[in-house]
Amino acid sequence: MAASFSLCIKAAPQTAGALHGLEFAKACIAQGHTITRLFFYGDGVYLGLKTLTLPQGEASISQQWQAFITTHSIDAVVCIAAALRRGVLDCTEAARQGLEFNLLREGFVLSGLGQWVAANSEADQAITFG
Amino acid sequence: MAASFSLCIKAAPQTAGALHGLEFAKACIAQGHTITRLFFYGDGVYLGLKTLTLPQGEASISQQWQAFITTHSIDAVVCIAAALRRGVLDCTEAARQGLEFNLLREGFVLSGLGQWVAANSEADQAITFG
Amino acid sequence: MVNPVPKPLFIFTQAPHNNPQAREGVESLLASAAFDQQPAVLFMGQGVLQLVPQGEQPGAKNLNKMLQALELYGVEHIYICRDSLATYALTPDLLTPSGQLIGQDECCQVMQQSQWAVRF
Amino acid sequence: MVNPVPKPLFIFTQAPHNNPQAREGVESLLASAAFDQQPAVLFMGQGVLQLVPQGEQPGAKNLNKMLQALELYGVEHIYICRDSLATYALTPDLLTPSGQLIGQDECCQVMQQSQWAVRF
Amino acid sequence: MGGTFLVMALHVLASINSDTLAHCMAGMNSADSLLLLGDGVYVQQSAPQMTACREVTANLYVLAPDHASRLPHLTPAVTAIDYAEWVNLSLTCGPVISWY
Amino acid sequence: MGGTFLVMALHVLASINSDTLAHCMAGMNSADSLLLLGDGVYVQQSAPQMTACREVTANLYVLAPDHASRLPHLTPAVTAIDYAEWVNLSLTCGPVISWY
Repeated sequence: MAASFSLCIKAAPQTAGALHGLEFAKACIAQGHTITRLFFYGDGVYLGLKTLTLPQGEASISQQWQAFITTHSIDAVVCIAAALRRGVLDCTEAARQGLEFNLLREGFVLSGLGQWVAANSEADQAITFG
Repeated sequence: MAASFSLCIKAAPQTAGALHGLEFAKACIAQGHTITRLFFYGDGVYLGLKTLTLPQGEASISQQWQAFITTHSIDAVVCIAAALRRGVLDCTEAARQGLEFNLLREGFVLSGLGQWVAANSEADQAITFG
Repeated sequence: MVNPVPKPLFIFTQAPHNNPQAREGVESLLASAAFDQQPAVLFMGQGVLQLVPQGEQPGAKNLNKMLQALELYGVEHIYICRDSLATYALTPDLLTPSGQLIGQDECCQVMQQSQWAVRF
Repeated sequence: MVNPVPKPLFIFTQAPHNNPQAREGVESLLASAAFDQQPAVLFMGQGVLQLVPQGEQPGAKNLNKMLQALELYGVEHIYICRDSLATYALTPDLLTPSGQLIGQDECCQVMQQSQWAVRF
Repeated sequence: MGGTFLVMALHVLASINSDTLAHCMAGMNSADSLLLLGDGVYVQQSAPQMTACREVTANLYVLAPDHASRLPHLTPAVTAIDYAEWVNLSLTCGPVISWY
Repeated sequence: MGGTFLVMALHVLASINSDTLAHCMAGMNSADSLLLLGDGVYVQQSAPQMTACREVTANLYVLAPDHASRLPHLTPAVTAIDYAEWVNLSLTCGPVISWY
């Protein structure tokens, strides 16, 4: 029976948790389940930073997340408070500081913690990675 | 007698280590010692990210580091490999990716690990924070 | 002693200062309370140190002050691991906020009976 | 058994995978060696797990492979805490690279006699 | 404390830090399950830690790809599962609690 | 192992994780000094950890501002020093080794 999952990624890009979350999310979709929402919190907000740059030959977990999110049109929210604190600004937040750029990867949006706790209580299962 | 210090900050902006490094560096200067070099490594490279945004009333440790560095004209190097991996790009690195901005705070420069190990062996004392 | 109906549970196991985790835990707990989810919170291990009143540091958020507002936000179930208090030589009278001291078996029940649980 | 003249010391105490720290430790050790500083390295605690050969993960750097290049880079002093090996049920024959097994007193001497020391 | 709401939890352990392991164990009993993953797979290499796990519950799992990348020379000491099985496991339990 | 190069180290402990503390202690003897700072000041609250420290060395310090922000209700159990004194201490020892 199809179930719904709310997933929170608190793990930084170079850590095991970021990969666990991605592979778990892929397995959910592969089995016909739905993902209510992805919520990026703590150091997980760096997964939405589009300037991460890896040496040739190394896979970018951040790009893999983005590809997964856009392919399956998943609601991917980056915690706005955690993101500001860490410098991950979208257009709007950058403009607020007189800066003209967007550091947030396409497919991700900034929003509040309410998005997370609401999704956790709606979904059949809520899991945190990191 | 005046001594020279090589300081490495591996601690992320919101952690105790980032503050310890700053206060220690201030105390060095206040006592007439010199700082051979500051080297920002690991999550310490985020201290050079100019988009960190804190709520009103909270002190920005990143701005405090910048003020200290520029006031005393201290050589402040951010590890280039660690910075790229974390998305902290200067003009040159951003341009390499077709982006037209600079995320590195004024006063900091990107350079290699050799800058750190060389400073450690030159200075009278080498200390790591974080 | 536990919530009769499954509710969210926030488990805090980190010392208060060394990283933003502890603070981000408290902020998400408050968000859950604001959404009227009636979350419970369990302090264990180094997390009990968050309950010790802290001195003021200019420009820094005082985590313990934030915790003192829990009841104001409607967080009614505050559990504290008794063994962890002993580890850090803390007595209940020192703690702000205070809470219900529970043993290991009860910690386990609190977790099992939660609707969903996150650890910071 | 230790370097006769003080040299840099890199102390590795982290498990190989969970964060970038372990890798950034190895990269800085290699930088020190490349500058002909003749650094020593000490594996202790969970750090000894870095010496266990790892399976390949596509797109990920294999930390143990990097360590196998240490001798090539001229890192001659590789110390391994004997007690930590026992903790993780590891035998010296399994480890790549191998190194000199030392006890707690010697760990202490290696640290005291270093020119400067960093821990990852 | 009636059994009505007593559903087992799935604890997910991705660390071998002593404190993290101790916290995780302190919140478990024999009705719960434990999945080792990330650097948590190394718990299998520590006899005292493994004994502690077995004393708490018999429902022990390890994430197969993480075991293969970290301990390729060893057969898993507990039931190896893949991500699909982890998803299924999470749907047969109460809360999933992560310890990184 | 002649005494010529045997200079004491200053260990800087900013954590109360059991493993970090154990590693730090394992590398120390009575010729070394230990400075508690950051969340390491809470080591003073743990009788077994404090005993372990005292058994290793008598040269124990705590960073005064960190003590004041974390344990304002308590008198330091070891010598409290400020940043200026920490700078001086670091110039009278061999390597400074940080444990965060």
